[in-house]
Amino acid sequence: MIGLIVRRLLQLVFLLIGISFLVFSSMYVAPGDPAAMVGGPTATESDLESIRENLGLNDPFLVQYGRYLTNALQGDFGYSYQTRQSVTEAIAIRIPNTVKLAIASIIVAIFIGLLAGMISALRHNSWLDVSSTTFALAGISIPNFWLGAILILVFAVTLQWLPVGGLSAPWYTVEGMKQLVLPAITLGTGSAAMIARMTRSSMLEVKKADYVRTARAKGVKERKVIGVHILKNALIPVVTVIGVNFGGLLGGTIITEKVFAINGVGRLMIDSIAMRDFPMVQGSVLLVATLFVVVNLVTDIVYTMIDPRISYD
Amino acid sequence: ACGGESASAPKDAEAAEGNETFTYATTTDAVGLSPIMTNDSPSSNVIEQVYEKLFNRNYETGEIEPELAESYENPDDLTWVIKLKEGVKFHDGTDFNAEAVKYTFDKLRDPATAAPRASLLEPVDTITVLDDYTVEIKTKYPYGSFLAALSHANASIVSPTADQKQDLMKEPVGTGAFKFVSWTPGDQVVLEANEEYRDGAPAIKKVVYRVVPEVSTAISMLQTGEVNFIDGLPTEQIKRLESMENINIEKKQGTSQYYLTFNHAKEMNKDPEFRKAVASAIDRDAYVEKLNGLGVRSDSVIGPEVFGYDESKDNAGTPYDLEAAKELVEKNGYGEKPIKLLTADRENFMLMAEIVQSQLTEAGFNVQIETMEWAAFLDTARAGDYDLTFLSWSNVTADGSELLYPNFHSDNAGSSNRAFYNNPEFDKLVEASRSTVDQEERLNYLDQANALMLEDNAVVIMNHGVVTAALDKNYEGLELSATGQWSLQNIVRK
Amino acid sequence: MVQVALQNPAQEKKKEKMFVTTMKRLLKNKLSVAGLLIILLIIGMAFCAPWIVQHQPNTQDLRNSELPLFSEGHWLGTDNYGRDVWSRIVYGSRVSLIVGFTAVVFGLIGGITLGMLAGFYKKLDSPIMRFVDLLFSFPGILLAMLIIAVLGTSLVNVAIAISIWSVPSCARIVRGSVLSIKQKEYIMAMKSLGASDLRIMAKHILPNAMAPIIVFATMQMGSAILSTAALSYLGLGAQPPTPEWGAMISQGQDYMWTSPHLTIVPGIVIMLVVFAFNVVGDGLRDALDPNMDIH
Amino acid sequence: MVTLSDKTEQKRVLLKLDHVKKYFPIKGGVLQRVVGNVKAVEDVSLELYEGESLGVVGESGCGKSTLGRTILGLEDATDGKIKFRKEEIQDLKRKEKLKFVKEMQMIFQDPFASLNPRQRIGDALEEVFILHTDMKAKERRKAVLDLLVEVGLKEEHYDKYPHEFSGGQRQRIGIARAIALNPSFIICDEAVSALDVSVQAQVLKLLKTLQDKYQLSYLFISHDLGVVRYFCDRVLVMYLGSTVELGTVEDLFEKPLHPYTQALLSSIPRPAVNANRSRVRLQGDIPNPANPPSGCPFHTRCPIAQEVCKQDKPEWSEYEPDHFAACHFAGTSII
Amino acid sequence: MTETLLEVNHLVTEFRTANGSVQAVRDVSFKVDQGETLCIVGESGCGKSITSLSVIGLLPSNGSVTSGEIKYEGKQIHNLSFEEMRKMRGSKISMIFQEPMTALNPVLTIGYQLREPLMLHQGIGKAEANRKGIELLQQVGIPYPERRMKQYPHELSGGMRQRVMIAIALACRPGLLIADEPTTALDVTIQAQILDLINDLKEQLNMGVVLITHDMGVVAEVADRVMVMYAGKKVEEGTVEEIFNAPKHPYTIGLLNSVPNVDNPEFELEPIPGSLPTLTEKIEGCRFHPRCKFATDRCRMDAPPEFKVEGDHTVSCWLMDEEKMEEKEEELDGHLVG
Ligand SMILES: Nc1ncnc2c1ncn2[C@@H]1O[C@H](COP(=O)(O)OP(=O)(O)OP(=O)(O)O)[C@@H](O)[C@H]1O
Ligand SMILES: Nc1ncnc2c1ncn2[C@@H]1O[C@H](COP(=O)(O)OP(=O)(O)OP(=O)(O)O)[C@@H](O)[C@H]1O
Ligand SMILES: [Mg+2]
Ligand SMILES: [Mg+2]
Repeated sequence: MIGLIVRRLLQLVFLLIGISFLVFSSMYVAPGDPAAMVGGPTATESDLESIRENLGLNDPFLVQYGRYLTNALQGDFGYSYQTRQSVTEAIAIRIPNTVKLAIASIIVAIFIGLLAGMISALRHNSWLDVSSTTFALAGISIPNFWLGAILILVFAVTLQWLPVGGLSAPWYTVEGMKQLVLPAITLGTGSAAMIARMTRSSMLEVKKADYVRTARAKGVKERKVIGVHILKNALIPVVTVIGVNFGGLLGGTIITEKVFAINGVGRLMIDSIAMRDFPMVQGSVLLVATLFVVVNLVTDIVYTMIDPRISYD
Repeated sequence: ACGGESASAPKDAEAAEGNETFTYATTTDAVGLSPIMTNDSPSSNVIEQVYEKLFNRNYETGEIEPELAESYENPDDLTWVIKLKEGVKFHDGTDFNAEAVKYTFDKLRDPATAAPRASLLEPVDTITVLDDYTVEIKTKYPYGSFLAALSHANASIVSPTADQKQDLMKEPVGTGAFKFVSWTPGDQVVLEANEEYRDGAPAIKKVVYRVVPEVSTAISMLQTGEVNFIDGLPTEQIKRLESMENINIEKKQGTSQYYLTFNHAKEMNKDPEFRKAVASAIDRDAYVEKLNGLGVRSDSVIGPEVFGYDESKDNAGTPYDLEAAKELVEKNGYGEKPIKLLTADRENFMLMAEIVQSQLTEAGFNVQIETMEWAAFLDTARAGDYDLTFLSWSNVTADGSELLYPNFHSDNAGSSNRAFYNNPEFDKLVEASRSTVDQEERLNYLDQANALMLEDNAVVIMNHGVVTAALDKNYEGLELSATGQWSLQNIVRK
Repeated sequence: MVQVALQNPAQEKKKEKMFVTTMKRLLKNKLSVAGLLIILLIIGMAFCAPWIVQHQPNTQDLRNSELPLFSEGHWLGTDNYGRDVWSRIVYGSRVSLIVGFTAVVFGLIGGITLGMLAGFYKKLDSPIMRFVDLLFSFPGILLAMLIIAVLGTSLVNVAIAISIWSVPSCARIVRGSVLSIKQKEYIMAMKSLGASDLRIMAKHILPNAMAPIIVFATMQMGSAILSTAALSYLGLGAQPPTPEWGAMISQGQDYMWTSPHLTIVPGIVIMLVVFAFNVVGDGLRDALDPNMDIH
Repeated sequence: MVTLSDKTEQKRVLLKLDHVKKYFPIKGGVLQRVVGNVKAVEDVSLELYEGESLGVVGESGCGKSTLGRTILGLEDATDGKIKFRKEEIQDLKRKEKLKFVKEMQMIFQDPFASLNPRQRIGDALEEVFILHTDMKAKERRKAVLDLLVEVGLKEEHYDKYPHEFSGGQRQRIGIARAIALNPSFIICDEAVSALDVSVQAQVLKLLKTLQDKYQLSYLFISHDLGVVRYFCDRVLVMYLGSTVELGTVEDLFEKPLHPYTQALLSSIPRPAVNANRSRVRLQGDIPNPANPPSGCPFHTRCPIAQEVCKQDKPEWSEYEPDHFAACHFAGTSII
Repeated sequence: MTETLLEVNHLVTEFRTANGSVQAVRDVSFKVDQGETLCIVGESGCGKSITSLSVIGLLPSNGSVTSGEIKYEGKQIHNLSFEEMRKMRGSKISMIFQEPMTALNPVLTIGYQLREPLMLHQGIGKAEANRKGIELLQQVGIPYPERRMKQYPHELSGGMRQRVMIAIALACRPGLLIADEPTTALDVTIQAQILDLINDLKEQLNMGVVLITHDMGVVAEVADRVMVMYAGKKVEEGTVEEIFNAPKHPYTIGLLNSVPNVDNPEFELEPIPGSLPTLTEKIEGCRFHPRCKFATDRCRMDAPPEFKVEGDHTVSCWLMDEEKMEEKEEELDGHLVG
């Protein structure tokens, strides 16, 4: 286990260097001058020149990247071109919101997904199965930018049950919970659908397994056959799906954060791409990638816990 | 079921707590809170409340009035002697005085600062402190729109002590009616009433600037009472806003303008008939109608709210005449070559692009739209990699010279003159308008320059802006200026 | 003599058989049938676009803008430029299908190549999969945004972005099947007959890895359409006035409160089409399942 | 039936293994370094004569298949020499190997997995000719049809897919593919294990017929001693990657030298009632090949193991003419 | 006189499939006494497993017993409710399966899986069940049983796992043990151990055992009585001596002649021609006739009834019909002795 963690973290470092290079070079070749974004439309050429000099944008690409990398490896992720704020600080402010949103969404997704998937598998080929499969597929097919808008229209504006946006209240307050509901549903629907599908197919698979027959031959009660023998095995592939989806959710926050006015990393990311704020883009992308890898690592660890056959090392 | 009631839960909770919070929603967060280091409207919306300038443009009349200044005089064309108000204190308790003015302006001008709006003081030669409350500023050449420059938000005076002690970008210290409380970047800025303000403390005690990137979300929040005030209402949402009962919509002619420009560096665009054909193919009336009252129709390059405007220019441009356009296109074969219509993917540019593309197509042109995100657009436009494009100018100084010089003077071609307009005669007029201190004369120069551009069909003015805001019916007293700036100082709850 | 008797017709028949049995199984699944019908309908719409609309999709009529549903001459109403929504939906199907298809095809080419090499050659496995991980740990939208930031906004670039973004999942799926097929004795048999690696990969592994690839491609088609819409929604896709469903939603959203159909109609269309591809993909997965092959 | 004496006269060595080893590395640790080896084939030396069937028996995981694959070059030998008709073949490149490929073929265990399910069997068989001959399409087709008849299938099977065949028929197709190029040597890796007994008998008969007709040599891997006794001339017994005994069927079945062979023979359920049921039962399980015991690999389960068996690995030596074994106490009966 | 434990009369089991319903077991009758081992032998797909699954009531969801009766200790059990049948399973009738690798739940400890039936059927607590479990493991010859209780199936070898399966099946001292090819996946040396174990336990517990196999060697080794099945039908049944020494049905004979004899180098194989029919194949008359060299028109027309040979030795073949019986018998004998 320790070996696995160490190995993954080592890989992570290389992964992050790869990603940072990719991001840095693509931002570098992308049209758009960071200085112009800082200077605004009125800036004269000499204004821009001094901004460029100030930000070190006149150095050759490799020098710039090398400088970035050296600093980053020492834990210094630089300062925003735009706000001159420390990138670490800027991200630290936003990350709780993104994480909160992602966790709430995955909880929604797991809850709905497992339930729908299990019902489907246990009532295979019944109308319940058909309708929950349809639901699952519809969930994957809904554009989430659209769903968010519709949810706001219905629940926030028309019915006024829930706030339109924001995520400033602490999550454990009623207000905070209310704020989370719509964005979590918007973001979680796709994953719920994916989890439901995986649960269904994996349970159907496991239902046919020999050891389930063994359990029945022992006279185990049906409830336990399903709850212990089938579910525990069926959950193994579901865990991977949950892991991958959780990673995906981090990306999905980009749109959700925009629609629901949530101050998170996803929005920081698109805003800083639009503003050509390289250090900020770098910082937020690296962060999301790190989270992604960490989530996958956690998935693997959970994996070893529910599946004794797997041991890394 | 009136507005007051629909403002549900959040409002009641606050009322119970007893602190009056006034919430404003902005789509973009402030870049920073120092007037020296920023140059964007979300930032200046905060800066305007926290800091003050030497002069201020009256929200109602548009006249320039002293703010931190007491009075000024011009001993000669190059010298400005400004007397300052006495007894004004910064929020940190230090005194506002001539040193502060010199400190602020020197810092703004210093190349090492790399201030984005350093150009405001570009004509300034020296700044001298004559006594505690008098400064003397000498310019390199007569500078006609100097007062306009000094009334710009970026010329706000900062507390030198605070600037040396802390980062004003994060913790601003000014002399304004509101004091800074906190800033959560990307989320909200909180201000509170400055109880010691020399004209009396504002009525609202707490102001929150919330970042709500989607306008429609912001409007929904306005509807539910989560937000009390938004500005820059988008045309698409006007109908919806008008149907909402709990808000008042305020509109006012503005200084901004939107126009189609040719890339004058391109061979094709040097043909006056081509420009004429394009201009006559564009039905600006139909377009302005589409703006639902959020645009003012005028051909004049210098808009009604801008210094240098003359009514006679309203209809001085090439009128819409589809048949004439078709004829010209037909005659000169303009339809053969594809035309690249570059546009940024924000605000009304897309609307203009779609409508203009459709109208030009109707006239027989072959126009392809190319949208770009803002950063790429600025780069591309500056590099001149387009045939036609839309540009806008918000003109915070409301001075015609500050419009014509950066945007169309050949000095700036390739930087802020993205149209690459190059007309020596025009250049001379603009220079004259800038270096004359006599305002009457300046008016004359500007009008001539304006006429020249219209004659040339240098640009096609799509519309002049309308400044808008939507305010919760429970409040009144918002001051809105033609430049789009506003003051919360006199807002009161009904 | 015998040869003549055994010539082509019989061969053709057999070749069809796989396809036919798969289709037969697919048609037993009611949801899949519904999905297939929707897809056929959309393809039909795309092909017959000029004949089934009365208005050009880009013709503006500023004075008749925002007409509601079932207006005269515009049964789905008009948008804020007075363009006919129905004709934009119909023409939009062309955009979605073409972009989706291109993206899927290029994604498959990249994914299959990488997955095949990684699965087949042990030495290449680790480097290729690390690279794939790298792509994978980018959130999809972000990757697309970066690519589009570099290449510029256009549907072609959207297709490129989506195909790059689908490479990692495709590569993983292909690698997985290659790894399991590689173990099969018929591969060993081909090796023992001295067949070259290329031949083994192309003639023996690829056709057998096709089932999951087909399923993936079908579903990916749905998600590519969804992603195209998402990117257009963010303003990174179709150039106006191209009728594109995502862009239609994004434009329509501004009128959500006054003319909700401008958002809801394209939203439902996207959902239906993506749903259709997913259902068919799901159905194909079952129909191609070798476990059902026994009987 | 060819008797032993006939064979000895014409003993011509076709294939010679000289200390052949095949190790599979085990990776582990943080950096996935090689931390050990599975010694799947440990130091095997033997000779295979022309026209004979050499049986290879042993328990699951003892390296039988690996041995076969290593001979064919499907796995690279870790060490040792493999000579086919006196030429060393273990290090040849694919191109150079093609001519030996024609001579050496393999029939696989799983009739369901050994044919490409997406390829018609006619195409599958033609592919052999495409790879190795310049035959025209017509000639190939003719050759394939002949082959089908040869292995007891019908010409109309040409256009069928594998799933349309029964297990026995598929195995016949596998055989057809193996004999297509007229090889002199065929490895049968559990070629009949997966078949039902009635069909198994048919296939065994077919293999015998072909052997007589084409003077084939077989390396016949099996865990069914009955089949080996019926089919083979000589038998090699393996245990945990090592060879423990080699001899003619008569010698090995009548006078087994190695205790493992004896135990194996006594464990076989005989399909006859009241057979002599005196038998030895081995205790315990087969050790993990990744971590084999020291000394004689069998000592952990051997009823007559002594201290020396734990220390030293016994020599592979010829105890009687053509009867090899590796045991410190070879010939001791354990019953 | 031993007691009859299980009695199956005219069992028919059908499956609903995409191509209509198919009969996997066609009118099969047999019985098992206490302390007796019945071997069901036959080639792949002949319905051995389905017969046994019908008995224990665990048919796949698309299968059902459509006619016939199953009695356990004289009581009909084929029509019991699911819950009643569940209570029988594990306590009265137990079953072990072919694949030791897949028959144990990979994510539960051996201990858990072993305690489960004990706690369920005997109503004892966990500690008590644990103690009994360890005893059981000891009984089936597993070293270090305490440690094994905490291990997971993948940590055990195939032989060990099959022993664990046996321990689980025998946990509640069932009257009847059904073993479906319990040794097919194992090596010979291990197979011998397991067969011995089943035999020993049978004697200790005086169980009835139904052992399913396709290996004639295994049959000869452990069976008291043998039932031979072909394509869903029982073709012959008798004591192990009768079947091996005086087989009557051409299929039984063919089967015996298809297995090479380890002890007899001179033995020549005599395969049965043709291949096994599939379930859906329509065969009129005797299901074996297409492969039978003695097939007559009668065989092609009508399915043969069951003929009694001697005692419990029954054969379903027209050859047994009086007039032909004698002459054919000689011919058949000749083949067998070979
Ligand atoms: N590619 C491989 N990588 C690692 N280990 C392997 C590989 N192939 C085989 N082994 C190991 O080598 C040993 C011998 O395997 P092999 O397949 O040759 O045995 P076998 O005698 O054919 O067994 P069986 O009777 O089960 O077919 C086994 O322990 C196996 O796990
Ligand atoms: N769920 C099912 N649906 C349809 N047919 C089935 C099903 N399960 C089994 N069968 C068929 O029933 C027949 C009898 O199967 P069964 O498993 O009893 O054979 P068997 O004698 O146990 O064979 P083996 O030796 O291979 O285990 C087979 O032809 C099989 O194809
Ligand atoms: Mg093997
Ligand atoms: Mg079975």
